[in-house]
Amino acid sequence: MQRIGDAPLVRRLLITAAVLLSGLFLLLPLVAIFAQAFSQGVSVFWSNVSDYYTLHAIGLTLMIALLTIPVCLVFGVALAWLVTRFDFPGRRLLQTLIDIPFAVSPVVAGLIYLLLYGRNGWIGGWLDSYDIQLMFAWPGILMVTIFVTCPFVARELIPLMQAQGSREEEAAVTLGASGWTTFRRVTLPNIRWALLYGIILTNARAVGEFGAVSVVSGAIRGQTNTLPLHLEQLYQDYNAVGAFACAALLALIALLTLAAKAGLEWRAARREAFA
Amino acid sequence: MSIRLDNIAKHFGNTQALEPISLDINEGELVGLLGPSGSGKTTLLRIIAGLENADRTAQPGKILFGERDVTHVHVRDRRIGFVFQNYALFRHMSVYDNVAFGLTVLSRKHRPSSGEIRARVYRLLEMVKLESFANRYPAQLSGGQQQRVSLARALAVEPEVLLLDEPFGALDAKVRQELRRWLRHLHDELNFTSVFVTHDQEEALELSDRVVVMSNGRIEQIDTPDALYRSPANRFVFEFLGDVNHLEGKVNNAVLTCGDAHLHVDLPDGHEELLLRPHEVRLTQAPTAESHLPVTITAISPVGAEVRVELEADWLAQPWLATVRHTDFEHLELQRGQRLYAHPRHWRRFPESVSKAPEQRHVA
Amino acid sequence: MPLSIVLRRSLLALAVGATLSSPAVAQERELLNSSYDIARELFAEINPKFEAWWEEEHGEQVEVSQSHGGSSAQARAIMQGLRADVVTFNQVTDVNVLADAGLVDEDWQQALDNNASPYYSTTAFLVRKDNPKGIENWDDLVNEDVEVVFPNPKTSGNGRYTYLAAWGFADEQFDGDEEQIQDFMRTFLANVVVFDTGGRGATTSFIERGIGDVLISFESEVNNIRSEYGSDDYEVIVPPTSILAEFPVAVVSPNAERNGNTDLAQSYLEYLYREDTQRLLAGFNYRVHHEAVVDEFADQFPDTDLLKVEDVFGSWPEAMETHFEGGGMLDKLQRR
Amino acid sequence: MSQFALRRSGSTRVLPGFGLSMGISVLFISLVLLLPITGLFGQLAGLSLAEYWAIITEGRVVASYMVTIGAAAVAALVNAVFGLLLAWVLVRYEFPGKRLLDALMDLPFALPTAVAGITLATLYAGSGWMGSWLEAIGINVAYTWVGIALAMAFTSIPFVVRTVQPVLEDMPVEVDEAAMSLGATDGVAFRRVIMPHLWPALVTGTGLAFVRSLGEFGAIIFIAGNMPYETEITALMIFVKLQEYDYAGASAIASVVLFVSLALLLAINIWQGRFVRRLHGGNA
Repeated sequence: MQRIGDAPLVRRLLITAAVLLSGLFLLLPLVAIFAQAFSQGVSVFWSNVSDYYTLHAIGLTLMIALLTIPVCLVFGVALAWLVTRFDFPGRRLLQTLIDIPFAVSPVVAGLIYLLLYGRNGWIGGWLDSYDIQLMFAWPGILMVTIFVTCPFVARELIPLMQAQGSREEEAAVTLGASGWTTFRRVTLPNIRWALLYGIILTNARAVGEFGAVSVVSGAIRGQTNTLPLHLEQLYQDYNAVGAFACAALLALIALLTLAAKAGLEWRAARREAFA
Repeated sequence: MSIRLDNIAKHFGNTQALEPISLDINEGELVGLLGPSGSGKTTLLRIIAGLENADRTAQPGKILFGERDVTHVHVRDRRIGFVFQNYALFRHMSVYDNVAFGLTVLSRKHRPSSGEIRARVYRLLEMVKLESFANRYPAQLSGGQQQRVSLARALAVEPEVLLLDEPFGALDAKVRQELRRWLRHLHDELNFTSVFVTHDQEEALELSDRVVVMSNGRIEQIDTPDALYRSPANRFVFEFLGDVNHLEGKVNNAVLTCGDAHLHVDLPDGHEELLLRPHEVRLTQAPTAESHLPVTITAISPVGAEVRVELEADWLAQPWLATVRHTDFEHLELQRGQRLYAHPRHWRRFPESVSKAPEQRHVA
Repeated sequence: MPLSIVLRRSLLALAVGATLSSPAVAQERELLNSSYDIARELFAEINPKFEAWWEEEHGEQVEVSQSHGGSSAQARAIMQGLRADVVTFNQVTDVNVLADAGLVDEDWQQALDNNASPYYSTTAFLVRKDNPKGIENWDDLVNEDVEVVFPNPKTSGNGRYTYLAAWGFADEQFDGDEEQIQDFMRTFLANVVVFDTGGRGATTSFIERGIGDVLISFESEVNNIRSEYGSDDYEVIVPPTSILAEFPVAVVSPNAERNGNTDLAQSYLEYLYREDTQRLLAGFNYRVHHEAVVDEFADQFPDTDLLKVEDVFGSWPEAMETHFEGGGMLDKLQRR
Repeated sequence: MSQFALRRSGSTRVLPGFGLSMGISVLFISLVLLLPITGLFGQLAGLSLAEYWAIITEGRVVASYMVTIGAAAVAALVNAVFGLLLAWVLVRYEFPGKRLLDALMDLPFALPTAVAGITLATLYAGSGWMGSWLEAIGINVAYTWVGIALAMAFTSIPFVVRTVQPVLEDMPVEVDEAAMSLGATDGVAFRRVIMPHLWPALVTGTGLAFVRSLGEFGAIIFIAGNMPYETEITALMIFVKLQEYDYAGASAIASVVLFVSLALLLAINIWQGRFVRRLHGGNA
């Protein structure tokens, strides 16, 4: 079998160019992070990581991610089901609306939440009179994190569910399955890898969000400091090694994400090959 | 342009897709490659086209187009026309642009003027009766229309060899019939050498000057449709070319016995399997001295000029199929559940290939 | 205790894990100090000392938490609901903004000594080894071959002080001739090679990236940088004329009341004026008022003519309006 | 295929869950996405049209649009070429380390922007690994708009790769073969047959990369010199307005970015829909 661009020279040239450019452009920064983090030895790295405030930041960051995922999951599945299984006026608008978080600069995302839920905002002011504080506390961080991460699951599911069509679900319904059973037994097995991929992306973004969170967090060490914020503070405090130690932790989460994703894809490819 | 293949073999990984094959196709001939899926027919066609390379074996194979050795010539320089199974039309181009593509990619030196391209494309579109569809996109055409565009596209570069991969596979029966006749007509008119791949024996027999029957990467037989049908080289060819009824039993004193059925045959003692075509079965109300084959009618379906009758009996592992003319059908007053006697008009046996040939039964 | 805090603590405890004994859970009262970006190390020293002192005096365990950010961003956060009990800023205007919003008492500058500034500093230069460009005063910065680094006055209080100091110098030099002052300022601003958003960013540009001939920042900051990055490679130049940079502190009364921390907040700010705290501050290269400490550190702080914003520009609000607001003098000077 | 699915689902509501999924989706979109944006317009309501116009057309702000759009355009174009190359290599060729390269493509999505920012600044500053080398051949990256474009390109490259890749994967081998059998050389076949197929995906990916670049802040701010009129990005202008307690001004500039981004996204969606319809049959 021959394809266009299979000539050995072209092939070798393109592969070399791609590998070289990605190496310089994508891999080198990754290497630099770890090089900087360990530039003063493992013990310095370790003491930075095991610092109380760093541990607290890790805990908070993970908690926010853990709370964000189920919310985005429910929304993503509901929206994907809605726009791929039904036709109704406004379907395309709905699909564009979920892209808003992509279009909004993270700083602006933080700002709009602050304007609404801050003490001077009309909801925030009302809540304040009941002594409920959302901004500059973890609920605020959670809210903006949900805002910036909510499209990921839906965006993974929609193309897949569109391509699969609804024939299988219709078959299940004709066989007398209830809605929930249809979803659980027919839809879910078909979309689970995409779903997992969406979760992985959501998690990566939730863990790493900086711009939006920095606006609503208040950055109180040991209280509302997430790992990316903590990183920035360390960087500002001339503690480059500490900053890069945090960066290395975040990069490690990123790498785990990539590994999980590659694993999923590999599995999916293998299932296809044996199907 | 004649095509000559010499010692061509191909394997993918550990599977031998083609055993070393040699084949001569004469200039102006229309040859069908017939075989079940996995027989290597498509691979052979793609090797002729240059879409696959033959194995480089100790005795290197050769492909000659006329006198020209094209073994190592790239597909784009072989000057062939290739019609793909699913047409492979360029979806983003109009019908006109699809047909013109081959001409517009010629090097400046060989490229006809744009006026000439236009004229030639319209001539082709006229030929495939699609001149009014020039500005449509492939997605707006029916399957048969797409196939005709695909053919016009392949013919635009005036190839000396036209290769077609299951050209009518995805079309419905009526369109297929029409296109077949039309292709035959086109071939006779333009007089190029054509090779096409099919798994439909009817198509191969109807369309081809000669048919190459293939199985398991080997050529089983090359012959004209008539010769093929009349004198199949082996059991595989016989079975592949049409419906077959089997009669298996012990021969003793020139009588083949199978349960309560028996038939007089001129064969030595031993185990035998006889094969016969549906039209070689005659049905009567009573047995004869020669044959005593009691059967029961289980289904009757009139198909075209004849009536197909399905027969079952205790002594048959597989039901038989008999075809009778309408007059005979009326004469015998055939009905489902009726008990009759079958008489072979003619039968065959392929003793040498019993163990080798794959089991091929065509009941429908 | 507000619902949100209870929730926050229980969930955080959950998140951080039971193995990590969180002091926030164990203690009753917690004071939140909202401060400017570069004061993290400073308050990391002061707070434990205050906590120990308070326990000794009152037999009560308290915890002081810190929130750091750009001084303006911090003020904004408080207005939007960050429940800081006290502010320790590097700009008077940012406290004034809170006062305007009713979050700080109107007469906050009279509430504590020295205009409620327990310590102060000025703007100074950090140059590279042996001062190759011979930079001694502000007028050396407008030479053609000098590359200047300081943070963006639009986003940084630190940068604003630098701008005002340069203006103040020019004002004296040209005897108030507006046209000459503006020419001077225009050249000065044109010599800036990087406008980082904050003081620490500017430091990184100057030190780590090796950009520019001179970094302008607080005197305290340039001294800290020099000791951090090697006294052999850099020199500190304190110009003969510069600006008085006050570091104002105030109690955010509504928040302190709500948190039941009014006494604690007041004591915390007063604690900054105590002799040992002042010594600690001087150790961080801040200028202080406590006489014994001033004498002790006399060598460290050269005599400088410190201009007051109020004297040169009338008042802080006036300076802000004329120079830094959208369409103000800064925009005019940078326009092309 | 997808058209088919859409058409089917349109005819009747055979499947359950319309009300529930509609309820969840609309509630979520209203509360999480739309309600906060009303806050933005609430701020804008305090401005007269003339004031609004004055803020968004102020010289320095306009200069920041130019810088942002220019750098984002350069980044998007570079990504279009680079992303196409990567997608092509990843789909069409087998080579050792391919899976690794494939996984690496998602790094910019997975890596927090702040981490990307400080890392790129460290690498490409005159004293960094890349910067010192580039400076030797006369290219300054950090603190110039090249740095801005670089940071934008870094954060948005996956958009191009990941939108082009599946389309390239789905392209049947017969398309290549048909072009070759008709005598087209690699170059001609790529330009006239493959590119038109990839075009919608490439434009979509590049468009998404462009939109993402317009809003990027965290990764850029460390490497941009932030010089007025030269290397100030629009996100920084919003940040500056915030520093000045000028919420209305910040909201005004933010609204411009928001409108432009949303308009671009909508345009991409509509354009892509048209293109896909043509390829899959206009009557569907």
